[in-house]
Amino acid sequence: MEQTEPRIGVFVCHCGVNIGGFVDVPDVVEYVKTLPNVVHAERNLYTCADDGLAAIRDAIKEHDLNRVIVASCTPRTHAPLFKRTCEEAGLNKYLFEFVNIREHCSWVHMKEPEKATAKAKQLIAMGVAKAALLEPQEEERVPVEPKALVLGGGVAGMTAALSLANQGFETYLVEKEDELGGFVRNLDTLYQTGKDALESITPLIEKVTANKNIHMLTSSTLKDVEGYIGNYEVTIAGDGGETVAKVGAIIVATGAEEYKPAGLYGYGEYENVVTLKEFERMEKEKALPEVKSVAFIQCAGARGQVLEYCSRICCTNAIKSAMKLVGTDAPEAEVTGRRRRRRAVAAPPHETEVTIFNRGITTYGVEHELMYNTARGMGVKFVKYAPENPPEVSKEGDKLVVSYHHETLKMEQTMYPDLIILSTPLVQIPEAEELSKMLKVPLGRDKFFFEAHVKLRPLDFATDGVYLCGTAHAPVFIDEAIYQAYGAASRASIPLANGYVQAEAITAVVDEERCIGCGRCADICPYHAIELAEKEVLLEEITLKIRKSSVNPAVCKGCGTCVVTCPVEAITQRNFTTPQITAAIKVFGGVSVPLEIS
Amino acid sequence: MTAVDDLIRDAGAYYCIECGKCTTVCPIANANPEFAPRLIVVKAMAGIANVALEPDIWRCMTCETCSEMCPYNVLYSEFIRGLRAEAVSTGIVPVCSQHDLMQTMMRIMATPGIEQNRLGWVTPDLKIADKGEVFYFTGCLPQMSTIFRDQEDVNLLGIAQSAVKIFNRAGITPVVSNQEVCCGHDLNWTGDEVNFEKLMRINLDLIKKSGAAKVVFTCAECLRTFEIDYQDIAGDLDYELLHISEFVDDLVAEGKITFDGVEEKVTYHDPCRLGRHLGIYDAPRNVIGAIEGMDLIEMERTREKSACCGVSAWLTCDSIAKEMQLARMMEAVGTGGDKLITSCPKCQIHLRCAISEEMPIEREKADIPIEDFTILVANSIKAGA
Amino acid sequence: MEPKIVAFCCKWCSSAGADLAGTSRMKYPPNIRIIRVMCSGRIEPSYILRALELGADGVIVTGCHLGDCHYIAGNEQAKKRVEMTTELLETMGIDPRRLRLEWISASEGARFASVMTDFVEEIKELGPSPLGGVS
Amino acid sequence: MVNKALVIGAGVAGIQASLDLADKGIEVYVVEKEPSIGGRMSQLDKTFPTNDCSICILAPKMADCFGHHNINVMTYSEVQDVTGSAGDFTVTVLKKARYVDEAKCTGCGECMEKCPVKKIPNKFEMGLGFRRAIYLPFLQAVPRVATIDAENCLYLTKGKCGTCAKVCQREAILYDQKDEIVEINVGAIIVATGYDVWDPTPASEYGYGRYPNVYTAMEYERLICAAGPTQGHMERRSDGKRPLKIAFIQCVGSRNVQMGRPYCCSVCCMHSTKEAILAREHHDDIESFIFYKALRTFGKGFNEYMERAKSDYGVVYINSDATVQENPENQNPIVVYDLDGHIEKKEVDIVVLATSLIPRPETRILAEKIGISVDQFGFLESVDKLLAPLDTKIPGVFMAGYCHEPMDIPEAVAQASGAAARAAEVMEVR
Repeated sequence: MEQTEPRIGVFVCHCGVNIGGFVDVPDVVEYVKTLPNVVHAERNLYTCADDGLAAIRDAIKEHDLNRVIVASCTPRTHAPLFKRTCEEAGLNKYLFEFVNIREHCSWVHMKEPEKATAKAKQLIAMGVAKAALLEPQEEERVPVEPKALVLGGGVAGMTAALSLANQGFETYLVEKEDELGGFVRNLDTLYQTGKDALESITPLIEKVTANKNIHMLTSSTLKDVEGYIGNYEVTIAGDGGETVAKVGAIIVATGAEEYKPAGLYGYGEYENVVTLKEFERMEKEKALPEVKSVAFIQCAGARGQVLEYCSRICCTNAIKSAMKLVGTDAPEAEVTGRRRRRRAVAAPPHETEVTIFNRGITTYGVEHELMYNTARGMGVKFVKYAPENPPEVSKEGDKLVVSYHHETLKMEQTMYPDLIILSTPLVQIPEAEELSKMLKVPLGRDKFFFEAHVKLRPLDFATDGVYLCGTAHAPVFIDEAIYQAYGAASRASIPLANGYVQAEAITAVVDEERCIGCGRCADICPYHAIELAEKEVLLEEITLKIRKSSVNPAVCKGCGTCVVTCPVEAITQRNFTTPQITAAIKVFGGVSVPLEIS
Repeated sequence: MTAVDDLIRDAGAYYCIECGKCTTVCPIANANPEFAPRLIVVKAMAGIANVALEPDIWRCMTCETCSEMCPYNVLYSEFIRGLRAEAVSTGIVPVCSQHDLMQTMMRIMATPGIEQNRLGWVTPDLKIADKGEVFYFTGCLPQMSTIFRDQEDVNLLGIAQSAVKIFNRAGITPVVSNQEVCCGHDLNWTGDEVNFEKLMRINLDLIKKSGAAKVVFTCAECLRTFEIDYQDIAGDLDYELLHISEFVDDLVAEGKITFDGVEEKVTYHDPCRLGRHLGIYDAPRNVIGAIEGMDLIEMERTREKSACCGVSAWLTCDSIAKEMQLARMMEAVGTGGDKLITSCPKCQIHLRCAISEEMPIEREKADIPIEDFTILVANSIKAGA
Repeated sequence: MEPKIVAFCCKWCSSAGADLAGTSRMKYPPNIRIIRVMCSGRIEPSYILRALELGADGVIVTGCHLGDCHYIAGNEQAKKRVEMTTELLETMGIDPRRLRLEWISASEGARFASVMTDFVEEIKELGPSPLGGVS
Repeated sequence: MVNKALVIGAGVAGIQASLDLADKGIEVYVVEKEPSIGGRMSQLDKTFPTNDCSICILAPKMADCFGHHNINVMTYSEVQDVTGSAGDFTVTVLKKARYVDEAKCTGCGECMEKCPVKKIPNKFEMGLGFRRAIYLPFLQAVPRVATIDAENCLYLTKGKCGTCAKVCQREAILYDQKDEIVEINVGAIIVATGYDVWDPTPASEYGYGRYPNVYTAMEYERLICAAGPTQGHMERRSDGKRPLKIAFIQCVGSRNVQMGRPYCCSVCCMHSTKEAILAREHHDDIESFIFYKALRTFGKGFNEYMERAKSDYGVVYINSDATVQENPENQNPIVVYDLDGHIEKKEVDIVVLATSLIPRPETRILAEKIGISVDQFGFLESVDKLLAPLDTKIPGVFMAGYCHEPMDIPEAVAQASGAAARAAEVMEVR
């Protein structure tokens, strides 16, 4: 880039008395005028007021300024305003520099006006030094293919695809099984509807199937992914051969599966010890033997027993099944007597005894908790056990025995259930590991996909362009998977709707000539924005294959960590270059600038 | 299906989530760490042994502090009451204070064909009738006043006399019957359901014959027994059941009664049966508030969180009960009030009992006159109104 | 003696903390010159040495608390690099106390002020940098 | 078809929904009744299970939202009426007079320093701190514009004073400013009105309001926050002493049929765990005890967080509800609880109550105006709990966040994005 002679204009703000009351602003302005490259300096009562902004615009024209500095408050609130003003006057907004002499100076040194004035002078001088080295930047726009790929045809994937399709985006929906529906296909009924599981989601399946914007690829899997946000080329392998598609965004909705608790509570050893999902299957297929007494054991393999986490959904699901087994109607509240006297409202006696061994029932929120209350009223028994002292399952003759330590009563007890149902956690599917590598998105310690930020970016990956929903993220109920799916669709639709992605021009840039292809930058980049590509280089008439790194500006977030890692100064960060930063350091040290422009 | 299972259902103990809140608020548990209401329920739910045989079921005062605070509304006192009946049916004999005198007396009353002489307190100035709109249910006041004749500062007959005075002032001639028998409250709470029912039948027949549309009670226990226990067994009664405070509250609202002004500071003790069992908190306060110049100062433990007088159905009188009574009396003294008002004759008996010659503290720290609500009201009514 | 101190602050946490110290009018000595970067992970060890070479009596590097980095883990890189630089200073015979690393969040205005006050005090105790500075 | 959207409430859910829509070119009005956006999350000190500083991660989003060219932020405003149907709603918004010219005010704070009305309990600080009659609700408020509290301003109530106008160099004070009614036209509406903190005074067994050293969890958040009224120093209410023992009591007012709130608030087990961890991070001699009914660690990383609280921070969990008494000598709260079937009493320095988080009463009124339904507790109801969890019964009106059901921040954020997608489907932007 051609380096023009810097012509810097500096606007020092009084901010009423906020700066002016403690910093000698006229003195500062006189000083600033003596700084190299400064061709104009003025003071304003309020630079952010209309007249202050007009003064900037006028000065740019009048003095042919090619750099502007405002010394006032924090860039946090006012930088966008001043940048806009520069642009209005035809100046590239990256040629603007902000110096904070209010929060960082006048307000914290109110008792020492002379020192505050000296500090303000130096802070501005440092800013001037940096500004002299600023370069105009263009924010690169990378075009986006307005199509999406959704991985997984369960409720989450279907919902995400449907929402994208309804927003007008062509969407590929990839499902490894030959039918849509995912995990729900294994279930008997859903607690939310009280109805048959498959029947409950049939309207969704029908909508997806009928939608013209959705390309349904069942019995298919993702084979390969190339590219980055806006520009992925994906290869999907299916029965009918391979499909190659260009998509702008990818949603991971690959779901989860149930943990098989081999070796726990006689699972795999005794016949009538099953998992919750197996039990659902038995119910669905009407294959349930006649049972008089049933025991559920919660947290089988979870919360530290094998896996670390709580699987969120098992308590409600066990309760749902228990209520069905007990088979009485839910009791209704009844008030008798003319005063406030309330009679108890427990249901009448029932045939099947159900006991749920638990470590504290986790029915959060409204619906689940109300179900738990109803279940107790129906006579479902809840017995707490301590994690260090779980129930033991054995056999006496052909009878199953549960020996347990009642946690509240501190007593050893036994019961003889006909059936034992183990509530085991959801776990990641085995294909996830490979998928995570293919998409360059991480898995967490719990093996579930790991989002960009636990609190504020739950559906994004750190890698732009890839999004997440449903049980691929962590165990959730179907309704939760559905709102997450809508959310992931929303996140994915942003680049698709804009048709481009544009990043603030503070991204890292690789000087290919200097790059030695060591790959440290790519290793350290938290966003996978750096790629190492093999390039052919002609060296003394020999063609060499050398690795060179390149930063994808659509993915880079401008943290600058790679710049520091590079051992050969091959990477710079736009707007935060080493010469710019060291110029400021030099001014601080009292060296007049510019000394050197490397 | 065992009797205990039925009880679990009737009391809603199924809803227990073992949170222990009952224990934390239980006055007994607070004094005796060995006692925990939570354990009794959880044991019953776990089906371990027969909880009806646990001695702890007799120590509970059935004050319902726990039920009041139970997040899931488990009717703890109902559960305990049932367990006691179950215990008695297995042959257990409860040990009651006063050498079982009260219960024996009640069982005798349940015997048909005995002609009582219970109206000796009706002085000539009091107008009563055999039939009428309003039935005044006296309860055991005549018998109790005999039994506790030597106890200082307890005026039980005065309660009955005051009640009739109030009726008469309002232009009402109440039915007061010599055939009335004990409501059976104490039998019901010590597991004698058989004799309890006998007493109930006698009373219900009697009231029916009187033609009353309203039955008014000066005893919180009697009202609770009619309102809840009788109606549970006999179904809804077709007359209104009112505590005297509610009755007077209405009279005041209608302007049928006005009060003389009196400069007095009082505090009010909510009896368990009237308060937590029946939810009557406002009526007595409204009436006291209507007496000009009378200042009601609340104790810290009031209304739903009122302290228990320590004894119920003559079962639970022991050193813990005495401590609770003293603490309550000290709390009353602490208000700076001139007297303590209550609306349960038994609260009065039990609380006064604690103020004996031998006390672990200086007498003045716990000594405050106790007056029954009904007497307070009768004494404050404007003459000739 | 008035020490000269450079503070490198990340945009997201520590310079926001400095802003908050300002809005809360929390006093600290005027010896600090803030140089703002996007992330503490952008701060090169050479900047630190350069600042010392050019007359800084102390250099303080600040960033988001560990785990809070706006860029996932840039501050962990900063930590490694500052640790390395500290060791280097020690070897070079420059008191490593002249370099400090602190995590200051956007809500810790008071902490910003107290850390800066404390650092200035410490540098005062150490006296002028043996490097003297160019000016 | 109006390709604009209205978001009601600018907490983290409202902000996220607005940003999602605005980022893809849809113009958004976001109406917030407080003088600043940010909502409940801006009041929290840290967030579980990462212990991220709450305002640090939220403030950039607040700035993005306020500065976004497609977002029109209307603070100190309330929705008064909604008519029309999906694709074309007419919304009446009351812009309350803040008596300050938003365009002129720089938030410099000069006026707040000089305002003579000093001791108004600050709502943002849960009453633990004070503000003046002209104020910024908190230091990171967005917009950074002062507001005059008309009820307490001497000039507006008595015609005296006028100090703020005198000291304001920008002449931004407008005592004669009037409430304004603004009509806006939108295609879709997202309701994200959040929650209220239940005042536990009626549950007198916990002693709140009676014993000075009993706090609500939200008060505690402000107490330990570095930007809070005590600069994060843990000084207890009665004597300023630093606590050494803290008891946290869960489910205060919730999971309680008798109190009419049988639901679980979903976040309290975790926020108490967080608060106990933070206490230990402040001072490593602090002991924390958490009294719970059932410990619910159902979110991603929650169980691991709780285990860490036990092993690394010495947090003790006790399975019992509790009641609170007070030691009159030193005003230490005494926690009474049931330990394995016998009563125990533990004297601590402060008690923190995990009070119920309840739907705002205003949400019920708003729902009536829009014609959408609330459940018996006041949470907004879905038209189809399973397949359309974010849709209300009125097409074009969606919901997100705690006003819909109890949830934590990531769930609210996910729902906000979800509601944005549903709104975008109505818009047919493409």
